[in-house]
Amino acid sequence: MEVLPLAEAIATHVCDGQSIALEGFTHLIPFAAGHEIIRQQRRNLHLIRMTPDLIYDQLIGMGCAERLTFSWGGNPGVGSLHRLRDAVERQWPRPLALSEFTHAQMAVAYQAGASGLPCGLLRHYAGTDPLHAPGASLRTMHCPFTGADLAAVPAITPDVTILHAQQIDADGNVLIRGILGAAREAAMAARRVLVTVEERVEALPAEMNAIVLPSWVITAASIVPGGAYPSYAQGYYPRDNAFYRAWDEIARDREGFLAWMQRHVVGVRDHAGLLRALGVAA
Amino acid sequence: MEVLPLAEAIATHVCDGQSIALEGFTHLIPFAAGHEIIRQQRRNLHLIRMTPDLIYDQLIGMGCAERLTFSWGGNPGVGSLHRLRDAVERQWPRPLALSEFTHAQMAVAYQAGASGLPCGLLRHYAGTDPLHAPGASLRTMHCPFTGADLAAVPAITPDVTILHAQQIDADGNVLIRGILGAAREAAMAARRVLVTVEERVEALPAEMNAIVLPSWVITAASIVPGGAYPSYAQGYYPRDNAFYRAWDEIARDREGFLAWMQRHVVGVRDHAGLLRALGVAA
Amino acid sequence: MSSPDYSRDEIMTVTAARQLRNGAVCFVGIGLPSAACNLARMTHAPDLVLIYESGTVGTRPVVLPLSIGDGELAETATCLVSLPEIFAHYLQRGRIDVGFLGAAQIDRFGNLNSTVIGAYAHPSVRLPGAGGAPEISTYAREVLVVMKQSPRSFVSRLDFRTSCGYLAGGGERRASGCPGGGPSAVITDFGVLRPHPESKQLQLTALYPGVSVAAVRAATGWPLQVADTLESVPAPEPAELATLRDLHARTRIAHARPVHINL
Amino acid sequence: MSSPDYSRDEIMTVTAARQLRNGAVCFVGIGLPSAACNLARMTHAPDLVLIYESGTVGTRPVVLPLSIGDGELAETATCLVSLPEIFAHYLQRGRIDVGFLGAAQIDRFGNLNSTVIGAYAHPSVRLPGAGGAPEISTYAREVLVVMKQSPRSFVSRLDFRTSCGYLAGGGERRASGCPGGGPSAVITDFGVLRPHPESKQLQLTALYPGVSVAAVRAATGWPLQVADTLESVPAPEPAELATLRDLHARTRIAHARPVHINL
Repeated sequence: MEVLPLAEAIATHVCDGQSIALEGFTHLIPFAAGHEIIRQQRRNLHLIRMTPDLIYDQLIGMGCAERLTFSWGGNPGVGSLHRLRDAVERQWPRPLALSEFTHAQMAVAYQAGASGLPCGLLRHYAGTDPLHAPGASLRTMHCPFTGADLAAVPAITPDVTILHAQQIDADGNVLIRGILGAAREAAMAARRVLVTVEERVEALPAEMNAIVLPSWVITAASIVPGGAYPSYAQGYYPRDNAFYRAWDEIARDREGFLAWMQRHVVGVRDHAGLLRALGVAA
Repeated sequence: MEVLPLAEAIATHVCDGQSIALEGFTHLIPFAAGHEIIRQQRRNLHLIRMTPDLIYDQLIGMGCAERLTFSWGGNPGVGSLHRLRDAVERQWPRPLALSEFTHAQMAVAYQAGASGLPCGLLRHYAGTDPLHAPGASLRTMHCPFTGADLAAVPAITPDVTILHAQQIDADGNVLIRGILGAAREAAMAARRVLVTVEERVEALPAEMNAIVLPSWVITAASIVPGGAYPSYAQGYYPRDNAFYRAWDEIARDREGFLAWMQRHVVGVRDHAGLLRALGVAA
Repeated sequence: MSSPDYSRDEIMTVTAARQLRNGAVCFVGIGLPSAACNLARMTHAPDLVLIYESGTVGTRPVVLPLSIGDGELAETATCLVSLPEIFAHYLQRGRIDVGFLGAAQIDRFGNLNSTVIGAYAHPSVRLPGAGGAPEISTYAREVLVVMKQSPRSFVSRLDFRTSCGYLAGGGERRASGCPGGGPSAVITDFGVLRPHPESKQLQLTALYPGVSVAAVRAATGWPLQVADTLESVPAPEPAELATLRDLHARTRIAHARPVHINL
Repeated sequence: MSSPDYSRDEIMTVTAARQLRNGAVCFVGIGLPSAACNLARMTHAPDLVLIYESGTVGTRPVVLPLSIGDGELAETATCLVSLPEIFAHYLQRGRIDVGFLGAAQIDRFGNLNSTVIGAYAHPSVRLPGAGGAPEISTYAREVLVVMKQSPRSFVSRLDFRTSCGYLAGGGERRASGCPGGGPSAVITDFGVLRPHPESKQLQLTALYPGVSVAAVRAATGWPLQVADTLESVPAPEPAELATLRDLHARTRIAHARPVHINL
């Protein structure tokens, strides 16, 4: 594990054509890292995330992605992700291939990856189409003991998983507090793990059973206060629900979206620049 | 969830012939509950535990068990479990059928049970005998995506899982702190869950990501201070390593074992009686 | 008749909330289901156990979450578990009494579409997709659906079947091996539909005050059957309305609060 | 030659400890492996990452645990994970550099038995069984074995193969699909055995001071081969011995401390 400026971490470890998972379920979404990927103009990425959320709407709209693996692609509580829809419905700015799962399937796929297994199991459920949706590639298996139908999901093993977390200690261990989603599994499944954190502390204030990623499973870490904004970091700042609502209008048409991205992401130096441009940080 | 005296909880919920798992990996082993099962003379039990430890040595030696599902049957750091050995090697006091796994296999079997799956997966490992040991009943499967060999383990779904934990709150939620083993999976896999706890508190002092079993997954709970002794309860009392060493001599021959059990378990009213008889509690 | 002192949304939410018995373990979808579940918890069902797919178990939010994983849910939960765990140990394991869903389309057998309008490969509208819905509809002992009713949403044929109701009806769901019981009620902005005991076809069983059967039929994309006994849903009680409006008011204020980050 | 100022156990533990490079991630078995790993951490390898199968990751105990899950391990760990997780996410996933094992029997190809002496169905001695050993031997990049050497433990044929070494030798382990590298050294109370690069048969590569090849051969249940270059293991340094003896002394005191419980 090495501590690097975020721009350097992305420059070193994220390459065109990779499969990358920016995880964090609603909570701790690594927006700063995603924006840096946009600034560095990565292309042909296979983006993996249970809930693409605004960050993948932005990556997709900026033309970084060629495939999306996901399980729920909306703006939570608000409506559509317009850039995702534009890519799927009208191939703008480029076609986007989809690998679509349910949350439960994708959780099992990450778990399988984290466990070194080529696939994971779910009980087979008849009568729903996702099993047969193009790209989802589930297979039916049979329990060798009971004969019961099971559904197998192929493991997800991202080239790079990127997480945001609260704290890193002097030894490089990282504390995650609050809603986890499948972040831990996505990290353990990946070939490389990048982490952005709110702050560096001498020692983690971690309870015995706290969620800590040991330094030696992490490839590189960057200190990025506010790095999950407009998502949130439990104990640091809340989710900016007003921004999530506002995004619906910002992203609705291509020109407005591009102008916003130019002004707040591409045209600023780093995440602090975005936070200042939005008036979120002084 | 109802809070019951331990004797009543065992009388109500543990029956002859059931499969029961007293879990807790070295830590939080529910000794008091196991002793109450001995006092109530349950018979033909299918005992399930990764590490049978002293508590199953005692249950086996007292003739409660007809089958043992396990993955490591020694006195940790000391040597043999003499009562387990006597049952396997010389069928005393009665024959004991074995279902033997590795830790990893048994962990996956509990996980499958906790997940409502009939079986779980491991990567297939060639060249070790446990796959073929009588009773272990693993089967080879093939990954439908990669063709790789996989090993399937049948789910473990105990009739009753019994855990010891630190605290229960006014609503019946239970806090486990420290080494977990597969306790949580064993509980979620079971039809009924009994818990003994060190103490009852108004509200759990639980961090957000603490390990808590919600009251509604628990069938009954009993307040039993010292209930894990001679195992331990993190934050309450340490493992009595001297007792674990002493057990080697106590359990070495049948008469000495029976006399000890009569004096300390069968002949006392409850767990407090045992702790006083041993001079551990005043 | 004077216009009622409550909105269609409000009576729909109140009616949905009333379906929940105290003590039930409920897997909550976002949006109207979340409002209904929390209203129930704040009124007649204080011991309702609410689980959101973000892994928040037994959560008791004071304001409604906008997303399925707002910090409020974590702060007020009995415990937090990972997402793999909530789906495996709680839902797939069969520990959920009631699943609460919305969707873009529903058919007469309670099957749901939240994936696409049009063909999957070339959709006219790409919807968010499955999320937790397929497993909720498969494993919950009972499913409640809340949806506004219109010919575009209550359709004779789904464009995509994301989540199963009673499949083609009759005993087909049970025969398919789905362990959960299927949708027991669909609460709309007109009234309540429930499956016929035999055919499992949704039929109108209750109407809101002032709503006509003809109006419901006009809002349904298939020939809607009406139950032998058609009940009238009691109007929202003042206490229910007050609680719901307070909840929404608190929520609006909380969601508008500016976020400040110290760099 | 005067008798050495250290015991056989001590030079075995010190020699085992020396095999561990600083920074390695090590999955530790209980007993002598645990002493060796902690000695290494307290001497030349302060950043050694010790993982016990109880789920304690990066633990730094001040006294040795008697069991694999003493409270001391939890209190000094970087993090605790569940047992399913430690075996799946760490071991099976291939994140372990070194596995450290003991056993009751070993054969010339480093295969291990910790299950039974005699037939499985009618054993003369029922041993504890597999525990974590089969997966450690399968997945760790490298395995170190520590065992006292005698014709009863270093056998020509195992009664049961609990954990794989090189199977029947040569390329068989690799061909079987075992991802880990297999045993790289067997540290005994006589010296060190390592697999021949081609045949993978264990051969004597190093002797402790004052130990003869003949003595090692007499303690081995198969015709033991000796490496072309036979090294001499340096005697334990005073600092190593002092650290090890302090560790054992602290441990004895801690394990004898009476437990008191307040009812």
